[in-house]
Amino acid sequence: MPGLEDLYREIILDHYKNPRNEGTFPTPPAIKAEGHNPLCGDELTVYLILEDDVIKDIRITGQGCSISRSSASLMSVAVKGKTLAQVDRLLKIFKSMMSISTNANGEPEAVEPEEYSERELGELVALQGVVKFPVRIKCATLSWNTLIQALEDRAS
Amino acid sequence: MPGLEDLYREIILDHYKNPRNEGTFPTPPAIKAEGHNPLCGDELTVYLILEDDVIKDIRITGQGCSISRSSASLMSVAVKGKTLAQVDRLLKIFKSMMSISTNANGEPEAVEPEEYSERELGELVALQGVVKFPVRIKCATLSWNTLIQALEDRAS
Amino acid sequence: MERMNTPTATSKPLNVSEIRKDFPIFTRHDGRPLYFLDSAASSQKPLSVLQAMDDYYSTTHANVHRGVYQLAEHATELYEGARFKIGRFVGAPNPSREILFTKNATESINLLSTSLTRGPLHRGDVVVLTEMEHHANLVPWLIAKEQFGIEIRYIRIDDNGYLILDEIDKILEDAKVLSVTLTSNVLGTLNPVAKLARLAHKNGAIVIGDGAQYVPHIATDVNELGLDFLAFTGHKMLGPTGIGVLWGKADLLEDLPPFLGGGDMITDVRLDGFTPNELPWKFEAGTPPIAEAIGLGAAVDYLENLGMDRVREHEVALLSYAFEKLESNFGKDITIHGPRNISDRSGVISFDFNNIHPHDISQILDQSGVCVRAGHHCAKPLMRHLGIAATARASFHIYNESADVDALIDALAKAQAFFG
Amino acid sequence: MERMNTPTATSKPLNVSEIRKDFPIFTRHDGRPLYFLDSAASSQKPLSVLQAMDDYYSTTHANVHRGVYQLAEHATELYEGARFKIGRFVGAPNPSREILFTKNATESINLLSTSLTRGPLHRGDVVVLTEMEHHANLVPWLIAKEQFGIEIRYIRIDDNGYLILDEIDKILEDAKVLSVTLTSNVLGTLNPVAKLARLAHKNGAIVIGDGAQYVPHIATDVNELGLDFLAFTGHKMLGPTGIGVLWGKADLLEDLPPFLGGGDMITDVRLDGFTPNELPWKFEAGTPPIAEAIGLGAAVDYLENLGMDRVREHEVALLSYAFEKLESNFGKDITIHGPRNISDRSGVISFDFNNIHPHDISQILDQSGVCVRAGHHCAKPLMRHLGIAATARASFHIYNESADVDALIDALAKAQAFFG
Ligand SMILES: Cc1ncc(COP(=O)(O)O)c(C=O)c1O
Ligand SMILES: Cc1ncc(COP(=O)(O)O)c(C=O)c1O
Repeated sequence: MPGLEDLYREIILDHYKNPRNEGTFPTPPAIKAEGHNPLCGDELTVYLILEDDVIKDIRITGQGCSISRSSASLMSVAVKGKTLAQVDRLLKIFKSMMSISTNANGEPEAVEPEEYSERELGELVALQGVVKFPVRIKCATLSWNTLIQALEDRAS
Repeated sequence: MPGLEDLYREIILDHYKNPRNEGTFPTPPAIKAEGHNPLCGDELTVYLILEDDVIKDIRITGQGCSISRSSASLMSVAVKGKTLAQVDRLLKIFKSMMSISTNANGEPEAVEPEEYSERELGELVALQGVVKFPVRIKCATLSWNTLIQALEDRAS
Repeated sequence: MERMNTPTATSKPLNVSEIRKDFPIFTRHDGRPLYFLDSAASSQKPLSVLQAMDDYYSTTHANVHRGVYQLAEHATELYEGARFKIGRFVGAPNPSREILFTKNATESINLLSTSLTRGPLHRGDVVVLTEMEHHANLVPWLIAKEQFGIEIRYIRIDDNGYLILDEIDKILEDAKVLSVTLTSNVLGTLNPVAKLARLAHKNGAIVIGDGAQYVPHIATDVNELGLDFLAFTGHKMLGPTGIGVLWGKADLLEDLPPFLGGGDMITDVRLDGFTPNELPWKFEAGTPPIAEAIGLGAAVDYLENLGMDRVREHEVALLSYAFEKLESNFGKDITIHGPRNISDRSGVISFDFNNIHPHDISQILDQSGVCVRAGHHCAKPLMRHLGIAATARASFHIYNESADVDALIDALAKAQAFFG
Repeated sequence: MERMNTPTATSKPLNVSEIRKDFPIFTRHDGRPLYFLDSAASSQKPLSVLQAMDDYYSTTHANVHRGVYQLAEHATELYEGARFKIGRFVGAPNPSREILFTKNATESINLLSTSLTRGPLHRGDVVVLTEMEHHANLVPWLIAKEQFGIEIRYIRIDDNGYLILDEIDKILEDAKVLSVTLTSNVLGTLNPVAKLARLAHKNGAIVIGDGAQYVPHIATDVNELGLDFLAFTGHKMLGPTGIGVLWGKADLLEDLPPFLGGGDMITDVRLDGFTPNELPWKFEAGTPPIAEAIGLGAAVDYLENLGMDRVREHEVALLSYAFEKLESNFGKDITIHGPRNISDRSGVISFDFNNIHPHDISQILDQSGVCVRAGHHCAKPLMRHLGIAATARASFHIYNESADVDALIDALAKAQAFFG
């Protein structure tokens, strides 16, 4: 049985207790999206300030468990200042780490984790242990899915 | 395990192969009712000529297994010439023998067989063995239920 | 269980250590201790239930109802015998006609919402529910609203988790249906169903009880409760998955149009129409859950053998013990939802703890072998009313003992230390 | 089985005496010989299926999907793993989204008839069925006709039990749905489903296959068959009662409104409405048949281990043997319904014998331990077409051998003597 320390790394507890980039932005200029985890009712709102193809700033509000809150906080740090292409790459790596990935039809499909360096992931690597607790994967990915939602809503 | 001879008494095979009172009557003067056994699709039509409260004559057509056909033939002999009160008594005895009886609401209910003499039943007693083969009870009672139906239709 | 106070105890308490031997999971699980406090989601099964099904499959299986040969006849007898037994267990006056087998309590309620809108209900008719219903007693009616156009009214709940009955006359006015849970799967509230049924009947409404969390734990009599229909589910009452039950008054069932179509529920089928079968088969389309009915029959035997009054006393005792322990250990750090009065509660305890998210609580408790549920418990409207997204919930059945509560307390202390 | 002629045999024949050892009923039944020739009604179960369910209940049971703790997580893995395995068994491209668990094949078809009329179908739309359908694929559509107003057209059958396809273009014209059995449970006819599907798709119709009698006996690939939906049932394919399956193309399922309402099939519930969940859970309301899915998974393992091609070859061989024996022993006294060509048939033989009523035949055969079904086999319109009320039907599965056929012949000879 995987131990609690696999799940609740120190970085995670830190981001949970001291979430970065918490709060809201007025919309506009920000864009936003709401996400929720039907399993537990957790809810999250992501606000993005985009300039050209760069995420200039991000804020997140909501309620959730330690994994979903810390993952949101970690994500906010990871994507701030990044181009959309960079975010896309990060997302792909993150999903690989969570051992969920999607096929051409957007359908979930288990795949081999692709190649990536830990350096690219940075602090996000702290969430690696979540994969041993499959029910919690949805907690870890909630903020990412909400981020994608915000970007897709804007595109359409 | 009850043996075949419990079910297929000689009288039964005789009535099966040589059904009494087979045929139809014009309606009117006859009244009639159709019955069927949803289990196997067997169908039966009972024709009655009533005078006052007496079944003056009866005919039966249809298709069915040896038990349903012979029971119909045996019934036709048993009720011909009887008053409705006598038929009612016969029906009650027959149902007791089949160990099915109904409560005040017309709902089926298993009851102790009530007192009756074999003499009253006459040849009908040949059907006694059917009760050891519960699936076949519906075959044995089809003609009786159709008879009741005919009498009830007339009443209403 | 020395420390329990059971004021209403009238009979010999359950011998839990003997009972636990009947449940293979407590010995066959992976070796770690198992403090299973999630019976409200699904109970464990005694060996006798598994054996009843195995025996059936190993000696008697054949499809029921249509076979003339003995094997099929015996299978039919076992299946119909289970129907009878299960009906008697809830006080059905005429079990062999009034007990319908479904796949779960959810299907039982969908059967009603569908057949009622195909039959007696008219567009715009009022169905009364409560704010504390499980999704199983909400979504079928929301579908009926969407597809057919019923109106839904809700009985609200107060801060202590009781139904607010001040305006009940107005709410029930002209109502055609009242469908209410006998006890909340989140708050534990035992609702005053007999009283509600009387009021609803005065208004001419039919009364449906959701007994999913009640029948497994408390002696149930549909007549005393004044119900017209009662839905419950096998897997929460020591029975197998894959089976639910709907009891209904024969005359009401008689008048209801069928639900699912297929074999067994007909007396005749033509290319242009069909004639429904008699009760209860009119509502059982296709091959029924034969082994599951037999398994549920064995579960009922097991419960009856213990005595449902003793089962209830046992759970009240555990509830008292747990309340006392939780409050004396954690004081203001814990908030237990629902009534304070134990005798108004069934054996579930939903709580907030130290603002630690229920997911995290459940995860940490699991590390000590303590299984509690975390989430919205399929009662999102109730969660919204409580102003929270989720709770942690511990729930009891006959195999639970004070050691389970003690383990819960210890594990909560660990969670407190971890996230504190 | 020396006398069998199996022209298409390509692999090692099944070792039936070994197989029979895996089925407890053949040793544990009441001691009399058991010639079980009624698998088309329901098959017997191998020990591995019973054990998979017992093991699950004894080590891993908890409700699925919502639990954070390991037990619930493992239960969910087993349940979802069974879904995947069963999907692969019928060639589903995306089993984890496209396989829905129901309670039986009947519910699978009711799900479709209900959700289709809530969604893409309009009043007056044409649904095409055949005259040889089981009630499970008739009554749901007759209810949809009554409740919603679809039009039903039938493909008729000829004197040899084949579908008449002369006017098929006209029948399928403007049709929105074609729902057809892959093989008749009475005649044994294997229908040209791939061809029908092509024609129906040309007309823009969606194609539903009733695989209840096919999937248990013949290697099934939904792509090769060209289906959009496939319904089948656990208990006829060595699995437990209480579980059915519906496979559907993901994009079609995606667009269908839900069927039953309740827990698990939602992402959100409000007092005034709800939001459905993702596939496949959108169609699984309430606690699913967890142990049953795991049992059906074990049944699929058992069948795959034998190899479905060998299963089919075995049944073709038995069919040939039975045809030969029945005709050489009884000549004109027996009439076998359906195609003469064995390769056009699945393993069921319905027959009239000497004008003896099927009930009487079945009763007398039972005396010798020979179990056959007697009745309308839930296909009353087909019976009407054949001009009879009932037939006797013998049907095969992997545990049947030539001794079963020999016992059938002997017992029929006794019936002939008795009623002759
Ligand atoms: C062709 C066919 N379709 C559907 C069914 C219904 O299966 P179930 O009773 O398991 O729903 C049957 C079984 O009797 C069948 O033979
Ligand atoms: C109050 C209540 N009603 C209905 C249900 C539904 O039971 P099932 O999932 O067996 O259909 C549940 C179980 O979760 C429940 O707690």
